[in-house]
Amino acid sequence: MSEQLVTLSRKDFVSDQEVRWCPGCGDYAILAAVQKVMPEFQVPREKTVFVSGIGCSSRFPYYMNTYGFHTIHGRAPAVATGIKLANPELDVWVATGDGDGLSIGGNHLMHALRRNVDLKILLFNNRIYGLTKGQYSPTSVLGQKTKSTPFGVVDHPMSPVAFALGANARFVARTIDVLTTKHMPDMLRRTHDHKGASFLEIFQNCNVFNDGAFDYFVEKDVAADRQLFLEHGKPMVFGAKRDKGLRLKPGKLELEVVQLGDNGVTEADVLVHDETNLPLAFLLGQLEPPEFPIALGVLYCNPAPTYERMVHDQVNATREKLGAGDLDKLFRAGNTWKVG
Amino acid sequence: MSEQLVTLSRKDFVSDQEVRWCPGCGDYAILAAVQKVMPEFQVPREKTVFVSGIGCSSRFPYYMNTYGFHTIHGRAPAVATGIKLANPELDVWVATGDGDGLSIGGNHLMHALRRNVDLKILLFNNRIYGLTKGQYSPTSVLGQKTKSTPFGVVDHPMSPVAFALGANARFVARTIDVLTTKHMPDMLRRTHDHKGASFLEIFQNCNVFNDGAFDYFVEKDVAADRQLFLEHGKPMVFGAKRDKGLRLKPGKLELEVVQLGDNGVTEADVLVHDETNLPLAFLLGQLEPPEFPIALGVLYCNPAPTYERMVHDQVNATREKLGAGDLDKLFRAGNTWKVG
Amino acid sequence: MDHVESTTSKVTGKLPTEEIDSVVIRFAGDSGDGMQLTGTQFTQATALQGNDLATFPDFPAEIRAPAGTTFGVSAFQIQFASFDVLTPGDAPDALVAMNPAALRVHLKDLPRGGLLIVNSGAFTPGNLKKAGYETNPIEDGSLDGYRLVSVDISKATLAATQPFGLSQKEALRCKNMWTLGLAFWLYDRDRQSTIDGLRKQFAKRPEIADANIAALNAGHAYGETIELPSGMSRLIVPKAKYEPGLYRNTTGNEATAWGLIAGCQSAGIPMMLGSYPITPASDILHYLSALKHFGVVTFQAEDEIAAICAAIGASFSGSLGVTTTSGPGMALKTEAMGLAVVTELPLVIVDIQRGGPSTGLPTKTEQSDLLQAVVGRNADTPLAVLAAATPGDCFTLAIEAVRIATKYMTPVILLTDGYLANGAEPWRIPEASALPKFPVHLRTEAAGFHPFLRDPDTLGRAWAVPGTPELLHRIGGLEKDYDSGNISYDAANHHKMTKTRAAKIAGIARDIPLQTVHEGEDSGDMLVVSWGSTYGAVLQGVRNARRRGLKVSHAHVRYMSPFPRNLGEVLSRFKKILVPEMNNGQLVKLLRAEYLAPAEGFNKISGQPFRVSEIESKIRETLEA
Amino acid sequence: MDHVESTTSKVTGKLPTEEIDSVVIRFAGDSGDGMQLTGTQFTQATALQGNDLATFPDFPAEIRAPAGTTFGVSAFQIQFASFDVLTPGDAPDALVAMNPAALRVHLKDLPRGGLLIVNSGAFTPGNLKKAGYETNPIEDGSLDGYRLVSVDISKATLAATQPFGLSQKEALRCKNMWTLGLAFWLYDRDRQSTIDGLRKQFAKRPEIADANIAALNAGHAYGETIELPSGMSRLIVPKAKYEPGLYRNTTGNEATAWGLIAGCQSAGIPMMLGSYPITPASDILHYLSALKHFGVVTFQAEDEIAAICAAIGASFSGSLGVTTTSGPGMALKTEAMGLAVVTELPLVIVDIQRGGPSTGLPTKTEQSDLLQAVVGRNADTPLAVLAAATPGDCFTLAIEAVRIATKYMTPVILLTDGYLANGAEPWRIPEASALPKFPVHLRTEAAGFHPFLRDPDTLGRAWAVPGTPELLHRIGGLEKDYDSGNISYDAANHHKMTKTRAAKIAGIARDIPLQTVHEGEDSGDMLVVSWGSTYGAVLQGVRNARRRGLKVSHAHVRYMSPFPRNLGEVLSRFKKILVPEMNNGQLVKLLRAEYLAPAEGFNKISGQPFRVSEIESKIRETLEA
Ligand SMILES: Cc1ncc(C[n+]2csc(CCOP(=O)(O)OP(=O)(O)O)c2C)c(N)n1
Ligand SMILES: Cc1ncc(C[n+]2csc(CCOP(=O)(O)OP(=O)(O)O)c2C)c(N)n1
Ligand code: SF4
Ligand code: SF4
Ligand SMILES: [Mg+2]
Ligand SMILES: [Mg+2]
Repeated sequence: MSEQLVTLSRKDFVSDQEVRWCPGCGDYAILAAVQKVMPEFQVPREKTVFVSGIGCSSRFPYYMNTYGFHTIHGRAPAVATGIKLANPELDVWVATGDGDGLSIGGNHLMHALRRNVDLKILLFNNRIYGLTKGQYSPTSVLGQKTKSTPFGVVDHPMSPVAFALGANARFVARTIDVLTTKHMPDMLRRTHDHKGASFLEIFQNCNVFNDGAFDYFVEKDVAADRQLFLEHGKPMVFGAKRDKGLRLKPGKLELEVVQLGDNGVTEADVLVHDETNLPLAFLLGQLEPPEFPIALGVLYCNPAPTYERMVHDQVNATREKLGAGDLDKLFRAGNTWKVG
Repeated sequence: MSEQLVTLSRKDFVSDQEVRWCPGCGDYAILAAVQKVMPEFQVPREKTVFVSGIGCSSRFPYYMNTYGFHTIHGRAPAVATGIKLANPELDVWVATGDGDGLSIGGNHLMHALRRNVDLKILLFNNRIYGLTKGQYSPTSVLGQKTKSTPFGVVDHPMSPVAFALGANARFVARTIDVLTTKHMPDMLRRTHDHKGASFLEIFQNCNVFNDGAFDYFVEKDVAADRQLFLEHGKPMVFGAKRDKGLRLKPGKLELEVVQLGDNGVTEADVLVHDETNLPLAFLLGQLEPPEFPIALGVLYCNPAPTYERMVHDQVNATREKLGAGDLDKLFRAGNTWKVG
Repeated sequence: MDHVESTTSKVTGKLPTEEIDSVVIRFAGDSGDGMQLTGTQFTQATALQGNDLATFPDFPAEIRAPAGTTFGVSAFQIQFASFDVLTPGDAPDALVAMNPAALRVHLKDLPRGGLLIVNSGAFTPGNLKKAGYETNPIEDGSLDGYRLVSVDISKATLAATQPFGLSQKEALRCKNMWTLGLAFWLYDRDRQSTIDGLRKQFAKRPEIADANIAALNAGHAYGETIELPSGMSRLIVPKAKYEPGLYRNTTGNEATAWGLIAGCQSAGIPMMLGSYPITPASDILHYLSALKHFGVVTFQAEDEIAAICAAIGASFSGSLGVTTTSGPGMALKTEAMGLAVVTELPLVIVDIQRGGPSTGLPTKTEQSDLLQAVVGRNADTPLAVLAAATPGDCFTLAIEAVRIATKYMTPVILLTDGYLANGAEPWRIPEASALPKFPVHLRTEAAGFHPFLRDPDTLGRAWAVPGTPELLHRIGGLEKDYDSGNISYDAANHHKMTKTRAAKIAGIARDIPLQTVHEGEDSGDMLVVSWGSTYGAVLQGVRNARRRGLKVSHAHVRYMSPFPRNLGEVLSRFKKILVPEMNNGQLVKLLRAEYLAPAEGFNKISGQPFRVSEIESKIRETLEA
Repeated sequence: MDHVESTTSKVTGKLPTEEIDSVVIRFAGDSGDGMQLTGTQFTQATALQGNDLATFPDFPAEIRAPAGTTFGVSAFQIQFASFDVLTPGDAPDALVAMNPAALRVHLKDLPRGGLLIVNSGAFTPGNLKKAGYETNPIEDGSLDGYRLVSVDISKATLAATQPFGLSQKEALRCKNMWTLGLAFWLYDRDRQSTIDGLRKQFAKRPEIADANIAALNAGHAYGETIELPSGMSRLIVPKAKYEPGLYRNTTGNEATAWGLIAGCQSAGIPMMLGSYPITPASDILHYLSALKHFGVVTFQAEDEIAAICAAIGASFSGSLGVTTTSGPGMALKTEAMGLAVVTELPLVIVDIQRGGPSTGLPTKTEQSDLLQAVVGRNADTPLAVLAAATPGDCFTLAIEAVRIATKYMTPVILLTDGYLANGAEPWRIPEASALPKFPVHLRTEAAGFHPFLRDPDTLGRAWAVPGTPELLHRIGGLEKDYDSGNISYDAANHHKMTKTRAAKIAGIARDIPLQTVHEGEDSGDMLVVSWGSTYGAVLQGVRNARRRGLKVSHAHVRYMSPFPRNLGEVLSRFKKILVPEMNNGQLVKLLRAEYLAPAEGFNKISGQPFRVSEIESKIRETLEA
C-alpha cells in the first residue's frame, strides 16, 4: 500500500489547509522550498512527520501533506523525541521559531541536540515574536524597540548557532529565506541527509513586526560583501568580485578579512573550510556584519551515533541476552510461596 | 546598623543548621572554601543571598549564615534574576547541580548567562543525581551504569563550559572540590569579583553514587599530567615536571600536546592563555584526558554591561525624561470627559 | 455603484432625526481593514458624547490572515445608550460589512429589518468566491428584508484622498475612516477627537493624517446627502446619567496595569513584573513596560516559569512580584505557585482567561480557569482568588489583590478574561489621593524574629528582606517548623502548618465585603449567581426578567477564594440557584461543595459572551421547571 | 553489657512459645544501619511463612544523614498475622532501636509493656548527646515499664564475624543481620530465604556473605540462650488463610511497573516511558529501565515537561506513552496534559503522591493531589482518574489505566502514594494468560477517515499513526472541527467539542464496576468513604467499630473520575458520611459537589498513614454527634 515514491511531486506535499501567514511573510518561501525538496528524499509521505510548537512558524505542519503535530509552545523537540523513539523509521522534522525554540523551548532543543536524536530541526529566526504581535525574542538585537521594549531591548542577544554548538550539536547550518533558488534547498537537503540531530537556522523576515531585520546583509547592495557561503574544503572567499577572504591571524584564534590581491594575498592564504572542526564552526558563528560577512552554509557536520539507534540497540541487546520479556517469568522471579 | 565588615570571619558565615550531606561528600569542601573566602569580599552578610534549586548541592544556602532561598528544581537562576532585579545592591550567588542546573534548569541558566545578570553561579558537577539516589545526569558519561541506566548511559554527555560559552557567558571557570587550599578559593574570588554572570564549574565527588568519577584526572599519580592550570598571559604548561605544553597546530584550529625540550620545543612555542578569546576558551573546554589535560582556571573572562544595570539605567532614564510617575497624570492622559 | 441602493422603497432628501435609548452597531471587515481602530474611535467619540457604552472586539487568531477570507474577518461591536449599559448588546441594530467575508460571517446576527451598510466596492468576483458566495448578495435579492445601504466605500475613499498623493494602497487604508465618518453622521457623533487623534498618530506623516481626515469628512458629508432606506432616521441617543466626575474609557488590561501600579503605590513598595507574552494578556506587559517612570521593573522572561520565579525572587527582595498570563501559562506556573504558598511570599498572578483546553481558542474568551485557580495545584495549596466583573473593576481588584497579598503574605490570583481584557467601558477616574492606602511594614526588629513568625490577626508571616541587618534567614520549599521557621519533617508540625496555611486564607473572609444581592429581593424563588465578566449580561438578563414580572434576584461574586463569609447564608435564602458560566460548570461545583447549595449550572462554552436574551430565557425556563 | 537486662523481674531459661494472632514490629536505626534491608528480609521470610502482612518503610529525606542524628533515623514497620492484614499496625508490639537517636524518635509509639530491644553498644556518650539524651536511658530508669532487652549488638556482631577478616567498618555493617537473626528467632521465622539472598547479593564477595550469615546465625543463636523480660514468650503467628495460589511480596511501585507492562501486552502495543526522577516515583523508572527485554523504551527526560511531551509523541506514534512522577512533577505536566486531552491521545500518568505543598515532605505520604488530578488544569480538561488501594491494587489499576486510555483515547491519571509505593504486601501472582485482553485497533481504512472521527459508543477518536498510508493528518492544541478534525474557531463547534470531551469521560462510568459497600449494611446511619491507600486503615477501623456494635459501613472508591455511576445512590442511603483523607479535604469536596451528599471530612495531614484507632474513635465520635 505504500506510495509510488518516484511519482511524488511538490504538489503532493501541499495540504488542503489554507496558508494563514501574513502576505509577504518569509515563511512562505521556506514552505515552498521544503515542499520542493521533499519529493527528492524518496520518503513516503506517511513516514514523514512535521512537529512544531507555537508561533507563526509553528503553523508549518498544517501546510505539509504529511503527518503533523502542532504541539505546545517550546515543546516540539520533546514531542519529536518521543515520536522518533517510538518509531525510528519515521522521518521527523521540527519547525520552530526563535521564541519557541530558544526562549521557552531552549532546554528541550539543547537536550535533543546533545542526545543527537535524528531530528531535522528548522529554526525560523525572525528575531521577534510574530504570533503574539511583536515582542522581542532572545535573538532580538540590543536597542530594538518592540511592543514589550518601548525604550529598547537591554537583553544581550544569543546566537542560535553558538547555542547549538555549545549543546554538542553535530550538524549546524544557516541560510536565508530569500535564498529560495539554490542555497535554502541545498541546506534543506543537507539537513535531511545528516543522520542525527540537524540544526538549520533560517533568517526569516517578519514583514509585519520586524521588517528588514536582516537587510544589513540581505539587501542587494550589501549582500555579496556580507554573505560568506561556506563549502567544505573550499577557501572562504566572498565579495561581489570574490576578492575577499577570511584568514586566521597568524598564531592566533582570530579571523580577519583580507583583500585578495592586496599585499600579495592570494586565495592560498585564505582559510579553508572544514565542516568537522568544532572550534572553527564556533568562530564562524561569531562573525557579524559589517566587520565580517555572515557565515552561511554548513558550519559544522560531524556525525555520531544517533540517540534512538543507541536506545533501540540496547533494547535489542537486552532482549537477546535475556530473551523476550515473559510476564510469568518476571512475576515468579525471586521468592514466591504457594498457598492451598 | 550594618556590620563591622573587617571583623567578619569564616565562622560568621556558618549557619546554625546541621549540615546534612553524606560523610565524605565533596560538597563539604566547597562549603568550607566558600565560607573561608566570604569575609574577604567585605560584603555585609545581610547583603549576601544564596539561591539554589533542589539537589544535594542545592542545600547549600541552609548552611550559609546569610540570606538564602532554597527554591524549586532548576529555577534558581530565574529566582535569583528576580532578586537581583529587585535589589541590584545584593551580592547574589547561585548554588546548583548538574541535574538542577543543566537538566531541568538548563534554559534558565542559559538565559541568565546570556542576559549577563550579575550572579555568581556555582555548578556542583558530580555527574549524577545525588539527592534522588543515583540516576544519571546530562554530564554522566556514555556507558555509565546508574539506577536509571542499568545497561549503561546512551545519552551523549554535555560539557558545562561549552554550554556556558555557547550561551554567551562572559565568565567561565573550572575547578575541583579537592583543590581546597588555593585553586578553589582563587576561583571563588574570581567568580565573585567578575561583574556580570559568572559561571564556575566545580567537579565534585559524590562518594555514594558516583565515587571516583574524576579519579582519571584527580588521582595523585595522574593529576599533574592531566590538569592544566590556566593563567591569563601565561603559557599553557603542565605536567609533574612542567615539561608539557599545548600548542596550536600551525595554521589550524586544533591543539596538540608538546613535550618541552623535545625537537627543540621551548616554552615560547607554547600557546599563551588569553582569557578574552572566546574561541580559545571553547577549544580549551573540549580538552579531555587522557589525550589532553583537563583545563582548569578561568577559561574566559570578558566583562560586558550587566543586565540589571541596563534595566535600571533604562528605568532611571525614563524617569528623567518623563518625570516620576504620577497616577493622576496617567489616568488623565488622552481623552477624558466631565459629567455633572 | 457609488450610489445608494435599497431593496425596500426609498426616501429621498434629508433624514429626520429620532431619539432612541440605545444602539448596537457592529463594524466587520478584513483584518487589514482597520475595524478595531474604527471601533475604538467610535467608542471614544461616543464616550465623549456622554453615553454609557460597552464594547466587544472580536478578532481572528491570525496576525494578518490573507485578505478576503472568512477566518480573517475582524469585528468590533459597541452598545451605547442613555441608560446604564451592561453589555455590548446581543444583536446589532446596524452592521457594517466591509467585504463579502464580513457579510458572510456576521449577517446571521443582524435581525431582519436591521441597518446593513456594505462596501459594494469590495464585492468583487474574487472576494465573493473567497467568502463562498456564488452570486453577489447585493444583487441577488438575498438581502431583501434588511435596510441595505450599499456604497462603494473604496472608490469614495480614493476620491476623497486623491489630493494627498498617497499610493493606492495607502489611500485605500483610509476606507475605515470614511466608514467611521458615515457612522458618526448617522449617530450624530463629534469628529474632533478622531481628528485630533489622527493628527497626533501621524505627526510625522501629515499627508496620511490629512488623507484620513479627508476620508472621515467625506464619509460624514456623504451622510448629509444620503438616501436612506425607508423607516430610517438619523439616531440621537441622549446622554446617560452618570455619577458626576471625570471619565475616560478603559479596557480591562489597561485597568489591570494601572491598578497594579496604584496598588504598589498604596503599599509603598516597588513592583517587579515577570511575564511572558501570551494572548490575551500581553498588553499588560506592554502597558507596564512603557511605565518605567513609575519605578516598575518589567522582565520579559524566557518562559512563564521563569516569569513567576523571578517575581517570587523579587518579592523575597521586598518588591511586589507580579506575573501576568493566560491559561497555558497559568498551567506552567503551577509548581512555582506552590513555592510561593509554602514560603508565604506576597505575589499577584493575573490570569486573563481564554478558550481552552491547551492552545484552544487563543483569542476567544472563557471562564474556565476558576477551578485551576482555586484548587489546581499539587497538595493542599490554598491562596486567594479574585475575579473582576467589568473592565473598570479590573482596576479596583488589582489594588485589592496587592492589598491582600501584602497583608496576608500570600499569592493572590486575579482572574479576568479575554472579553474584559479587550473590551472597553467608561471609567470614572479616581483621584490618586483617594485610593486606599495600606503601607507595608517590612520587619526590621531582630528581637524574637524568625521568618515564620505570624501576625496573630492575619496569620501573615514576618516579611524581612535581604539587606536587613540581623534578620539573616533562609526560606525554601520544604516544610517549616511552626515555631522556628527551620526545615521540619515532624508529622504533627506538618498537620499544623497545613491547617495554618488554610486558616490564613480562610481568615481573609473577615476582611472583605459581605456578599450582597445586587438586584431583586434578598430571598425568594430564585437567585442567579454570576462571577467575572458575565456580570453585565446576567444583571441585564435578571433585570429584563424582573421587568416581565419574574421573581428572580441576582448576586455577583468577586471574591472566589475565600468566598464572602455570608455567601452560604445568602444562597440558603433562595429555592433555586442558577449559575451561568462561560465554562462547563466550575463555580457551581464550588458552591455545591462548600454550601451543599442546590445550585445548577447554565453553561456556554463557545468563546462568546452570554447574550442577555439567553440569560432571560434560561431564567424563565428554570422558574417554570 | 552483652547480657540481658530487664527492668521488670526476670525469667531464666528457655522461653515458652505462645500463639498469637498478629504482631507489629518496628526496626529503627541510623540510615547507615540497614534497617530497610532488615525490614525487607523480615517481610520476605514472613511471607514465605504464610502470614498475611503489610509494611511501612519510613526513611529520611537525606541520602546519608550524619551518623547518630535524629533526622537520620530510618525505620521499617511490619504487621503480620494469621488474619487478613490491612495496615502495618498502629503501634508496634516490639521496637528495635539500634542507637539512641532511633530510641528518641520512636519510643513514643511503643505502648507501655511493649518489647524494646536496644543495641546498648551504640549508646555511647557521643551518640547520646546527638540524640539529646543527658543520661543514658538504658541506665537511668526511664525505660521502666517497657520489656527491655539491652544487648551490645555491635560487639556481638564483631565477635561473630571475626573469622572472615573484614575491616571493622565492614564487620559492623553486619549488625542488622545479627538483629534480624534475633527477630527471626523471636517470631520463629525461617532464615533460609535471607541466607540465599545474601549468597546471591554478595556472589562476588563471598566473605561478606559469610560474615552476614554468621551474624544472622549468631543473633538467632542468641535467642536460644536469652533471658527475656517476664511475661515474654517466643511468639508463633499461625499462617493466614489465603486464597490458594502462588504468592510473592510486591511493593506499589513494582506492581505499578508490572501492571503497565502487562497492560501494554494486553493492548498489544509497545510502551514508551518518559520520566524524570523524583521521590517517591523514581523506582518505577528504575524497574522499567531494567525490563528492556519487554520492549519497553525508557527515556529519562531533561525534566517532567519533556517527559510527558515525549510520552505524548510516542502515543501519537502508536506506542502507549506513560509518564511517572510525584506532586511537583505533576504540577509541571499540567500544560501538556491539556494537549493530550485536546488531541485525545492515550496516555497514562502515574502520580505517586507525597507531602506538599512545593517540595514539602518528599519522603512522606499524602493524598493531596486528588483535586489537581481531577480538575487542576486550565480550561475544561476532563480526563480519567483512578486511585489504587493497596500495593497489589497498583497492578490491577495500572492495567485498567491502559485499558481506559486506549479504548477511550484519553489520558488517564493513576494515583498512588508514597505509602503504597514503598509498602509491601503479599500478592497472588496471576497467570499472564489470565490477564484481561483488550487489543487496540489502529485505524488503517482510508474511507471516511478523519482524525476526530469517533466511535459512537465510546466517543473515542480514531487512532491512526504515522506510517499508515493514506491517513496523513495533522493534530494539535487548537480547537478542532467536530466533523473534519481541522482547526475551527467556530463558536458552536467549541461548545459541542467541550461537551463531547466531557461526555466521553463521563461515559467511562458505563464501563467500570459499580460502587459496592465493602463492609457492613447497604444503608444505614453512617458510611465511611475512603479512597487510595487509606483503604486498609479505614476498613479495619470500620470492622473494629462494628465489632463493638456500631452501625457503620464502608465504601472504598477506586474510580475518581468518572465516579461509579451508582455512587450517588449509594451515598444517599446513609444518614452520615465520613470521608477520612490524608489531606485537608479533597474527595469530600467532590462528593458534595457531585451529589450534594452531606459528607464530612476527617483529615490527617502529617505525612503518616491513619491509625486504625484514629478511624475507630472518629466513627464513634461522629455517630454520637
Ligand atoms: C505556554 C505558552 N506561552 C505563551 C504562548 C504565546 N505565544 C505563542 S507563540 C509565541 C512566540 C512566538 O515566537 P516565535 O517562536 O519566534 O515564532 P514566530 O511567531 O516569530 O514565528 C508566544 C509567546 C503560548 N502559546 N503558550
Ligand atoms: C520538579 C521536580 N522534579 C524532580 C525533583 C527530584 N529531584 C530533586 S534533586 C534532583 C536531581 C539532583 O541532581 P543534581 O542537581 O545533580 O544535584 P546533586 O544531588 O547531584 O547535588 C531531582 C531529580 C524535584 N525535586 N522537583
Ligand atoms: S507576524 Fe510576521 S512572522 Fe508572523 S505571519 Fe506575519 S509576517 Fe510572518
Ligand atoms: S548523595 Fe552524593 S552528592 Fe549527595 S550528599 Fe551524598 S555524597 Fe554528596
Ligand atoms: Mg520569531
Ligand atoms: Mg549532581
